Amino acid sequence: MLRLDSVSRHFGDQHVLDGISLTVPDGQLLSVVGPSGCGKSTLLRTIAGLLPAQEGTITIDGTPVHGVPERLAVVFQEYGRSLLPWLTVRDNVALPLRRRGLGRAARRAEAETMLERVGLRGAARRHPRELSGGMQQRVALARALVCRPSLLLMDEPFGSLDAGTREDLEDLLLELHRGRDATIVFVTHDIDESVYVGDRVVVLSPGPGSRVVRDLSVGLPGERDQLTTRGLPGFVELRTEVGRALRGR
Amino acid sequence: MLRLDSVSRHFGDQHVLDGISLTVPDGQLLSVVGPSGCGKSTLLRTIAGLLPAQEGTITIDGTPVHGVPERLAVVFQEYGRSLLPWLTVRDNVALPLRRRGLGRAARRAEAETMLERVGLRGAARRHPRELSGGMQQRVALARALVCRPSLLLMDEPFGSLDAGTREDLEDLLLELHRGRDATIVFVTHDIDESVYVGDRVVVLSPGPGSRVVRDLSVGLPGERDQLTTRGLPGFVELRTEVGRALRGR
Amino acid sequence: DGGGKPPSGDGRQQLTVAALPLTDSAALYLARDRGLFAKEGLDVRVQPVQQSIQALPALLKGQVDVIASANYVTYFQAYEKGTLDLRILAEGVRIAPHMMDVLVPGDSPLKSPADLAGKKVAVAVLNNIQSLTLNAILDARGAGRPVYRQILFPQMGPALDRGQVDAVHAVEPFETAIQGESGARVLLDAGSGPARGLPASGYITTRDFVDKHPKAAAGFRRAVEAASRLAAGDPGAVRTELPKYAKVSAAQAESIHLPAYPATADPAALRRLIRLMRAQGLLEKDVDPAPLLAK
Amino acid sequence: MTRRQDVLLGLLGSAAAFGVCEAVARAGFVRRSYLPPASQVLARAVRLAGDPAFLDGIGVTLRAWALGLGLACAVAVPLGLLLGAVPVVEAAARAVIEFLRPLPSVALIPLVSLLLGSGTRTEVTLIAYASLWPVLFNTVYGLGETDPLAKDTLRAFGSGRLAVLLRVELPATAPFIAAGVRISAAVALILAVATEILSGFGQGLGIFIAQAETATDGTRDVLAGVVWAGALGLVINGVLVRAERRLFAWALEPRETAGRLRRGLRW
Amino acid sequence: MVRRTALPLVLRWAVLLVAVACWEVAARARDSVYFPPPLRIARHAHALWFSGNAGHLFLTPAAVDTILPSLGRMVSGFVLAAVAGIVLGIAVGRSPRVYALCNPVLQFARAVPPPALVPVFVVVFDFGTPMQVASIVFSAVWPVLVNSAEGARATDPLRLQVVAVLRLTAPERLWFLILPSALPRIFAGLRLSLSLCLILMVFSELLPGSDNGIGFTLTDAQTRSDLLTVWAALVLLGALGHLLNTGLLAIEKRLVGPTASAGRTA
Ligand SMILES: Nc1ncnc2c1ncn2[C@@H]1O[C@H](COP(=O)(O)OP(=O)(O)OP(=O)(O)O)[C@@H](O)[C@H]1O
Ligand SMILES: Nc1ncnc2c1ncn2[C@@H]1O[C@H](COP(=O)(O)OP(=O)(O)OP(=O)(O)O)[C@@H](O)[C@H]1O
Ligand SMILES: [Mg+2]
Ligand SMILES: [Mg+2]
Repeated sequence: MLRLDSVSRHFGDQHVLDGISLTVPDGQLLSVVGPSGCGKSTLLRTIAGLLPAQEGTITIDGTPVHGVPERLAVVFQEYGRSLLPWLTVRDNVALPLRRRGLGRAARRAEAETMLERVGLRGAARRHPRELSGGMQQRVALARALVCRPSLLLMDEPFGSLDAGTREDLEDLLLELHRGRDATIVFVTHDIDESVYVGDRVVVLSPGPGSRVVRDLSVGLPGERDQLTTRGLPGFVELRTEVGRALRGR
Repeated sequence: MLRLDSVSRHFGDQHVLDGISLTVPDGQLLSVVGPSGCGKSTLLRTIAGLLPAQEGTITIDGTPVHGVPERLAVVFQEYGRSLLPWLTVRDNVALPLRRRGLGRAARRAEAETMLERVGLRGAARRHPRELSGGMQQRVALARALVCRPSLLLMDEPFGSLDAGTREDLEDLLLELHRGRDATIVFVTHDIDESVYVGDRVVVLSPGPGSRVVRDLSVGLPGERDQLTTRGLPGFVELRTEVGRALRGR
Repeated sequence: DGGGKPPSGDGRQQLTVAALPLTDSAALYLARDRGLFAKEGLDVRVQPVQQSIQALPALLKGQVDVIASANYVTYFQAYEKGTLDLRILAEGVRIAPHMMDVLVPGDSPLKSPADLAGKKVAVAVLNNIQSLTLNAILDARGAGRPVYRQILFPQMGPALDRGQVDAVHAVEPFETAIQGESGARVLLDAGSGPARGLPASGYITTRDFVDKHPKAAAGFRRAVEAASRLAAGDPGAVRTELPKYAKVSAAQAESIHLPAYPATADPAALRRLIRLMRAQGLLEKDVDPAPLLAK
Repeated sequence: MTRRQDVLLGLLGSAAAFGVCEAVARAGFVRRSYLPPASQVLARAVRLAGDPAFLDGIGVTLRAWALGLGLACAVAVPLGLLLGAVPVVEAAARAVIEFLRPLPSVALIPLVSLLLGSGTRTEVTLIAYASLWPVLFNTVYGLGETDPLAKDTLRAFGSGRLAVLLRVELPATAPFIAAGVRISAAVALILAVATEILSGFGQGLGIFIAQAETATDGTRDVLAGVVWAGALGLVINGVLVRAERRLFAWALEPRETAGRLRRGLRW
Repeated sequence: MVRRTALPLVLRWAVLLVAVACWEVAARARDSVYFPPPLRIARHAHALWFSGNAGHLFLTPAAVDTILPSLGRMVSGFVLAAVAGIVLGIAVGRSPRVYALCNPVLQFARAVPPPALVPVFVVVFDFGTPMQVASIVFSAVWPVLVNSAEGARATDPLRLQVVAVLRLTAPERLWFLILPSALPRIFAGLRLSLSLCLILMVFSELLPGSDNGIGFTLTDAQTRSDLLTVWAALVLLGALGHLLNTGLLAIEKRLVGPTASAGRTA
């Protein structure tokens, strides 16, 4: 269980997060939406232990976290820069598998399998800079998924993808999520997406001093499907509600 | 008038663009959609004269272009990297105004006006790395808009923005476009957006060897409005058609 | 390395000697080539150096056993400062006429040594034997002293040519070369007057070496002194030996002025040098050379 | 730019430099023996290639160069990583380093010789000392320039400080370290020859030059030695550049993307 | 590099003090003329250079004659080397033609040991300051040049495309993109150059015709076996180097500022 207790954060005299409290049960997929610049990425970095929380505490399963928690994976918003340019795509994806203690061949095999699942079968031996933006984003995604994290933080992971690829990957995420029981915090700016993938949607207020303004439980069936789920009345209702919260109404 | 005549491009032995022919009349806003990695960014770079077309020719108003054409502006997909980190946000935006021969104060004033229009009033004196992803993207947008280009190339310019900001900026783009008569090539992976902002939508086939598979004229009224336009039957029809072309059906 | 100690294959004691490839070391090479060292049971290896001071670390480390043609001024200073517990095995050379000269360009306005006062004169090393002797000569004549500039011998010719200095204080064989190339003329014989007969260089080693290898030290001295006698008696022998080890052509060797090769070490001569050094501030304390001479 | 054009331009530049030297010497501002024309120097340098004793000397110098440079790299890279990665160590070592660094190797020759004796050990020590700094400082600067997001990425995947250092900072810094090694290689070569010249003791290219300097008309030989030193530098740099190109291809602009904007070339 | 808080500052000096104290103890224990204890060196340096009257900032006439000329030559050599190195380095890093033209000659020149050039210097330059400054520049220019070229070469290709699209003129391109992105590396080169300048200053005062300066004092003391003065000169050089370097760091801090590594990609 991930727990945030009135977490605040400022840069200089600019307040960004203002007392965020959240409890995310194990295995929940929490969508976070909020206006541009409100502090979503800052929130993820704080949870990841990359930025210290200046006030408040973050606990995982009851123990306060200092530094980077175990078995964490992150997809950064700046996916391009987060790939290491001197490694091939395959080696970038295989990188986090080191801590699982796998041999080199096993790591590579696993990386290639995951690359195939994100639709990058042919790109395994190329270098990140030879890929398109969307392909790079999928590499970053594959890298996060391959290490089977128990806490997965994703910052607009599908932002650079076309609708088709995006839907495929949303379904891939849901499938993997169902199979294991990782806790996922999923930042997106797409309202439909937040509802479609999330078990729960949290809406942040615009900065400075962002707070949680809405916390919605998504009561849709666990088995989701791009066509039917998006057509459900519950879905439309939820997305309207999220949209309204986002616009401050 | 921008004219592409069977433009082809490959990287090494990988074919990316395969004989793209397009004629974009002056003042048209052309939306380009296509699957991730199909070659949209490559197409824009080729038009911008940053990549040589290996086959075919590109002409503007009848004269073939070699190198970067006059009065061009580009919003790159990698907006973050495209900002110069050692300049403040304001100076980044004011940079293209130099070629208009404005004084320093005038350049700064104009830059600040544009920053205000993209909703970044308070961020003028900060440095790019102090901004969120979406804010950086808006800075890149402001930099492209501020120099009143006659040819504007935009590569997923709203990809990192929340729905609200995105809609505001779509409308800003349309408003500016109406006022002047720039030719705009607008790459997006959002089907609704391609129809909403475009006078015409071009769909590219998946690579390798991407071609134009669909070329739709958007017959919607020039005055557009987020709520009413998106509700029009013509709109829904068009987006379904684009979506179908994209899925190769 | 660490020569001197282990006898070589044929039972002779091996010695490494650092030497300058100049006229100063002629006796060393003569002694080697004429078998004088072999007669004393010594196997001498010569290690060329460019300046005698450069061999000091090697001497202290035991990489060389003896430094031939060691500049007395430099090594007395080292002794005084405590850097080296000096022992003199044999004398090297003493200053002879025209072994060093003060040269000026052919068309120089300087006509007599008295004109040198306040003028720029090039010497190879400042505050050393050259300025010491020139000052002594000028003082003796009651003439004013010049100011010295440091220029290595090979560059003295171009410097004089380009008017960067008014005169150069050169030694053989550079002296002859400069005269030949640029038509410089001799203003003053720097080996004359009080400079004449002054000891210039010697064969030196450490006290440690003399204590440990008294026999080798004595043998070395006998061989060098024999060679010096030979050189003094037959300058032709030196002139034929020179082109073999120095960068001097046979023609040059025929015409250059040689120094004097003293057959025995003389404390009185060394004392004269030390007095001069004291007078010109090159030594702060008195040094008694007698105990420094190896028996 | 094709390879051939590159080579042609290089030859053109070299020919121009050669021509200037030749013309200056022949113009008669100075006596021929004081500044011999480039052609004579070059001819002498070529003839030296057939002199086994001279080639032995080159071998000695190169050995000292390689040992010194290798020692410097072996010390400087780990030390640079330590200094760049652990601020406390950097803070502590800073004053000592800043004090040691400007100590001129030229002036240290006598002191080091007193400690280590004349010869290879002294030479190697001085070479290592002088060529330590470029590698060390380029390493530290390179670490400072590493993209913080790349570091965060590895940290987020649970890598410790050491793993981040080895897997992100070291590779990201590697091209910069290589530039430092290239600077050091030249410094080491200069030091190898200069130490020999100034210590005047032993064997090597520097001793050849020093001996030529004591001859009455040695300038031509001195300059022939200089030609050899320069040529060695040219070859060493060429080899290092080629190696870097191979190792750090990822850091180069992809040839095709950059198109006519491609300007990047390496030293 | 290091955050400037009080702790590192204290630490830095503490470590230096401890190092000096160890040296003192070791030197006293061994009692060798070659390695005198630092206290004696300091006293000697004080007597030589810093025992003047207050009106001359406590500098003795010997210090004025020794330190100032050296410093002047060094600083002018450094400035010349820096300017030449940056200009040439950027040109060579960004223009394949200039690079191809100059590369062999520059690589050749870079490997030439200055002591071997004395015969040429004598013929080409005037004695004294011109020759000395020339020899300093000739050696100190290379690290700046190589690092500037490297920095210019490593300019982010995307950003090059950006300024191409913005149609900045060549000087603007240089000023707004290439220089700032190469700046950290240029400074790395400058710092190396600075220490080379000190080394070369010592060497240049060995050149024909030199008659003053720290290097001259040092070599003169060496030939006279006056090791105490040798050590004092070395310490003085170290202190000077430290001071100059601190100044350069301050300039760098101002110019490069906190944006040094922000958002750079390899
Ligand atoms: N520098 C390069 N070297 C080699 N291949 C490249 C290079 N740049 C792009 N490619 C390849 O060209 C293809 C098209 O890339 P491009 O960036 O144009 O795609 P895109 O349509 O913009 O995709 P996205 O929507 O994901 O940004 C991709 O398969 C990519 O791998
Ligand atoms: N390093 C920093 N220094 C100063 N201010 C910062 C820094 N990083 C972020 N900020 C500020 O914090 C605020 C929140 O940034 P953050 O990146 O978390 O926003 P976000 O919600 O992720 O926005 P977006 O959707 O646009 O990515 C912004 O106003 C930004 O300017
Ligand atoms: Mg963000
Ligand atoms: Mg793209």
